[in-house]
Amino acid sequence: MTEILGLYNYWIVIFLMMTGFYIVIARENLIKTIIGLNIFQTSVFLLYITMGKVTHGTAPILKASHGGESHGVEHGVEHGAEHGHELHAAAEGHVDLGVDAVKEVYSNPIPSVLMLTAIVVGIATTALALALVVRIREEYGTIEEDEILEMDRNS
Amino acid sequence: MMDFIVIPILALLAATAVTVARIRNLWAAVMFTGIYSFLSASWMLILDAPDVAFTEAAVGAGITTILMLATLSLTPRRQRKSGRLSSEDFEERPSKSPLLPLLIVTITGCALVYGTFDMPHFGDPNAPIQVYPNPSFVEKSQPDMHGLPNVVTAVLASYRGYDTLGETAVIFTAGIAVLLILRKNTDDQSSSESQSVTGENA
Amino acid sequence: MTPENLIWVAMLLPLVAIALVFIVGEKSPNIRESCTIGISVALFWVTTRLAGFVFSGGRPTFKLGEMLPGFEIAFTVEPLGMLFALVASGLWILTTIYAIGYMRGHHEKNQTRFYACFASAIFAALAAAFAANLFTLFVAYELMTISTYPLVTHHGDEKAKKGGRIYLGILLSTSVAFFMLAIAWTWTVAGTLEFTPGGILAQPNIDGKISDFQLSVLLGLFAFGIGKAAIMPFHRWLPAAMVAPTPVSALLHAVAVVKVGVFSILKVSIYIFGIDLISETRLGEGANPVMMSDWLCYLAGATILIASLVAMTKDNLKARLAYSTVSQLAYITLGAALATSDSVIGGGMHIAMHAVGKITLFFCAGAIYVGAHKTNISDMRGLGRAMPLTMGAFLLATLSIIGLPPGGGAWSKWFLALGTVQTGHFWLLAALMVSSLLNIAYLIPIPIRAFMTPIGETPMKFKEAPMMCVVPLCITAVGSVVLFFFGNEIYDVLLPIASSAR
Amino acid sequence: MIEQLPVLVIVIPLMAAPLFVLIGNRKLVLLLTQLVCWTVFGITVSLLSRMQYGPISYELGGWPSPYGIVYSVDYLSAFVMLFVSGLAAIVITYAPKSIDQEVHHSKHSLFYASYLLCMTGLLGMCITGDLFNVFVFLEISSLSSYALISLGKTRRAPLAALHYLIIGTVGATFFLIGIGLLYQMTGTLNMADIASRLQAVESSRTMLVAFAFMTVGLFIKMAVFPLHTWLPNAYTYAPSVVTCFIAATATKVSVYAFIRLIYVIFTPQFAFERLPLDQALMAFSLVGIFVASTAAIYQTNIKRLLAYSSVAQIGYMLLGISMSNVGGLTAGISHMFNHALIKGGLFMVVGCFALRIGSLKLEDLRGAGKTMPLTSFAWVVGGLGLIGVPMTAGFVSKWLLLTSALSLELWPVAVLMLLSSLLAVVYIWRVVEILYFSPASHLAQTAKEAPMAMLIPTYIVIGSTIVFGCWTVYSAGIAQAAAKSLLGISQAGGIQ
Repeated sequence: MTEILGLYNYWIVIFLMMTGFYIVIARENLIKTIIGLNIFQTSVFLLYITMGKVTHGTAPILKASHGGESHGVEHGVEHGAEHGHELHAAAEGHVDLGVDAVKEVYSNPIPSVLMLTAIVVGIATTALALALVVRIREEYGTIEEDEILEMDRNS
Repeated sequence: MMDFIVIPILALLAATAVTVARIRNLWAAVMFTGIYSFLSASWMLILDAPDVAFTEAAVGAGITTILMLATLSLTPRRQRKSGRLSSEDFEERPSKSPLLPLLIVTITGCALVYGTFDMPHFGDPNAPIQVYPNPSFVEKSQPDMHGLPNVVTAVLASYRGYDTLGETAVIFTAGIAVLLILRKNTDDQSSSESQSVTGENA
Repeated sequence: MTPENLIWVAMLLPLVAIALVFIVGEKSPNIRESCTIGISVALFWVTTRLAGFVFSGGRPTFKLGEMLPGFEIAFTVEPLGMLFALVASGLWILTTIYAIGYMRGHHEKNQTRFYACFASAIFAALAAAFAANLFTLFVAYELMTISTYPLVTHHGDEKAKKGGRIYLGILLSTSVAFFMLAIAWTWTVAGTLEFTPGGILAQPNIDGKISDFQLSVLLGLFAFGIGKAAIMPFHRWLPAAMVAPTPVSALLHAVAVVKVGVFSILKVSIYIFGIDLISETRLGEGANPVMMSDWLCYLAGATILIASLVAMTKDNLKARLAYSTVSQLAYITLGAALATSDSVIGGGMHIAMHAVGKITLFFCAGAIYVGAHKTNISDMRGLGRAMPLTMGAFLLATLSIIGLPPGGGAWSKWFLALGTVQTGHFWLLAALMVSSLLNIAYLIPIPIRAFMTPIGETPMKFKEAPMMCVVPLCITAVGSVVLFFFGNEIYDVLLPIASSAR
Repeated sequence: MIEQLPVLVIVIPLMAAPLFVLIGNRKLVLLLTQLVCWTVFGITVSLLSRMQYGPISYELGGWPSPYGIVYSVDYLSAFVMLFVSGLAAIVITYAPKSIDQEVHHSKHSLFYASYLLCMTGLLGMCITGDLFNVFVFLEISSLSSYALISLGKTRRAPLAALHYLIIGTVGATFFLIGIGLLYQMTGTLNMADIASRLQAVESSRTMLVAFAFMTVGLFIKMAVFPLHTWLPNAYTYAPSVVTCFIAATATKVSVYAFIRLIYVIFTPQFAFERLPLDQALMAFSLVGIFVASTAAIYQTNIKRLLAYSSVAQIGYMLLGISMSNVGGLTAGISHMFNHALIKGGLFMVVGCFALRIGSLKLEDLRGAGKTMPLTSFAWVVGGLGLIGVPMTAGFVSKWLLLTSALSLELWPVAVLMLLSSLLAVVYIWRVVEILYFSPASHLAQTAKEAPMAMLIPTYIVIGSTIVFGCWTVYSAGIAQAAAKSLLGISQAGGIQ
């Protein structure tokens, strides 16, 4: 039972991914296939983001109240950068402050970071694919895959 | 409490995805894709990933939809027959059997579900991803990035800066690629071009 | 020059010939052909020098380098290889002279390609003859296949293409599927591929890395993998190759290519297995275990008889000679499989004896084709009057092939027969006898018929082929008789290969 | 400067590409592309030569390992980068005449920029030690190769590119899912770090699934039978130069990534002992070799013939990898290199035919041996290499594979492997006969010999297959060093 409670999010994401994947491999129409790719990829983003979540966490944006402390740290670092050997000490100094800062539970920022990149990759792929569709439409006058194959067979 | 929002969103997501899979009208499919992206973005927001959520809303629901609509306006709007959205739009195509893709998808899906059984549970604060590396990115980024409050931005610009560079390269590549694909051959080349049928294969 | 240097000089000469042939090209055929002749004479001189060292007990070695870790390209000259190299390089001179007469008399195309491929085949033959290990031998063997393919398909017509396909198909597939596997297997059990007197497989056999039965299988992989030895059922390529111009059939398909095959089999049985291992390994239980190579002996015996019988049915002279070659090659394989000192020496001798005899017969066939445009035996009635020199040479060479004194073949067959007796294979002895009778039956009628004028017809006028064709065939015919008187010397020269095994 | 070499490999071409778009002058851009490619080649040579002092680890931006991205250069990655950049350089040197004919002038500078980006992506996949970074570079190389393929002259080219895009993106997404699962179980993306943290969770089901997804993703990209469907069309309809480059390098880099996956991230114990992947791989590759080789025999287009042969050859590489001993891995790695040379060279020959004859149908190539003797001879030599005749590079890898199969007593594999190379004899020799021993077609009759500017690079590549067939210190030798370091055997160890 705990399994279901703990994992159902993943299962829904898997269902979404597989729906997208199905649209891709069902191969009805070129644009439909691209839409499928899009849904497939978007669902993968969801998979990653789901991983990063921590119960009762908040977005990894440090609260303004810590701004002052962070500011102090900043000085420490700059100071450390000027005198390399002091860097370590400065970092340690920060950890003390950091404990203060992470009293707040943050969700993991890394999946977000990765997915920002992945979203860009996704849109790039989509744009390229759509450009190809436009080209194919110019050449064949249709975007139905079986019609195109038919035309190629006859040519 | 949150579940009251989450569960409807998830249900809607699933419903939208299935609709896209079944619908035959391409305009409608594109619109539903936009909705799907938007719903995803909402869920991402709930999952504490506002940066991704905003990007997904802008890129996925916005730009992608626009691009697709633009493409559609250049290409036939219906997958096959014309007309308004109707029951006909959900017909199965007789020519292709959906069984094989369905089988593949089921197997892949089952494999993934099988894989989830050993995964840390949703939201588990003790998952490897949350406890490693130590100090965490949130903690480490503070001194390293001069206290930039948004850790995601900080990490993007620092530790994973080369991913960001790669991301830029991807966009650039796609830009060049689209230009290459869509640019018309402005002036006709010498006649040698017309007699060449390099790749032709009867 | 030191013998070591002679090795690489000998191998370099054909390569120089290839380069020269290509440089000169079609522009001046005379210079092109004189280059080839000049180099072939030089090569023969170098090999005779080398032979002096080797026959007096030297074993010069030359290492070219490591192709793969543990697999070297290296050359060591021992008497068997030396004999083979001598035969190949000596006959190259005569064949080149003959080829000039034949190719020009026939207005063949693509002569540059022809001479270049010819030289590369000689190169491959030398590399095989001098190979110090199985790996080098394999490389040379494959090189030989590739370089002779354009010669087989020389005419470029549909028939030539079909012949080429069978040729390349059988030779390449057997070598890749069986030979290469056998070599790799040998390497994995013995850890070396060096040709070693006494063999390299005895120790792994004692260590249990390869059982007696597996040894027999390995021998089979070698025997079938070396498709050039034309053991049935992998003999089809040899008749198929007869579409090539006659000089090619003469030198390559009577001497170089086929002899590389049987030479490799001899090498494998002497230096990889060791004749002791072959003769002493018995398979089967009970009072009468059989030799592990017994099946190969009987297969060779069967090949001898069947090929002779097939030869009798062929009316085309070159086809008949081709099947005769298949039969004669099996003698040498038999010598290797019997694995007694006399039989391997007999096999080694037969390489030289059969080479000289058979090349004469092919030369004659070509001369008849050039001079009288006849290819079928049934049309050759009375031809002896027109071409007495050619048919006379044919008769002399026939004696050698049959194994009748004063033909050189008499000695080799004698030693082979001794081998069958020593191992108690009396059935094989009988097969040899029957085969000799068959040889008489399919070869002797040709010259006899040629010298008899058919009743009621006017005798043909004297019209020999061009001198460039006739002179070489007379020389080789005389050579086949001369070899008879040097039987003892050849025996002595080859003795070390058998005694080193003991 | 020397310490910066690993990052320069990526940054130089990545920065050059936008510059090209700005310059726009196609002659200048061509020259610069060649310059950049050869520079990168020089860098990879010096990287490889530094391997004797041990692997290089370069922390980008100075951020330490689990946080930042690390570039790691070892024998294997340096070797793969070397031949990828080397072939990129030689192909672009060969390219101008062919591109002039096949790609419209107005697209040239964009074309070269894409070409560089494709190379960058491939090199990036090799050099990076970060899994997600592999994905990003994979996409860079894929996107640019989709664009390059779509530039083929016929209308089928865009369709082939789109199919490749769809299948390729599915593959990349599978890979991404795998990375995600792996990340979730270990909390890191650094390959070495994952490997060290994997022990704890190795037996989990999630790991199995992660491994399976990454494997399938890579199999799609390397066109393992039966996931190869995108490849024949993509290779056939792409411009000749693009086919040369992609056929020689792209699939090999995916094979490389697969080797890293098994031997660096997961362990061979995990892949081959917990999972029966070795048997599965062997079965897949053998079936693939036979089916694809047989398909190659029946092709009527020379490019498609070679494309199917490429699918078959991937099988030999996987066969070597699946043996998981030094010999097999050496064979697999050196076959990557040897096959890159051979297939690159053969496609360059095909490019020469395309330029002069204009058609690549076998029936139109009849008798080209007369009118284009040098080009045709290059085909023969390259073809012999593909068959694996001694003294050619192809023989070296096949021999290594054979001896290693026998040392593991994999008799059926050895026999089937040898039999399969007979199929290569058939499809190569079919073309040889058509070139030399057939009455000339009217297209071939009037064809001129290819220009020297194309023939010389072709002969350099084809000639190197002979050189590396006779002299293997720098091919099989390095492959062996790479295999040993992957298997954790000290370099001083004896020869297998």
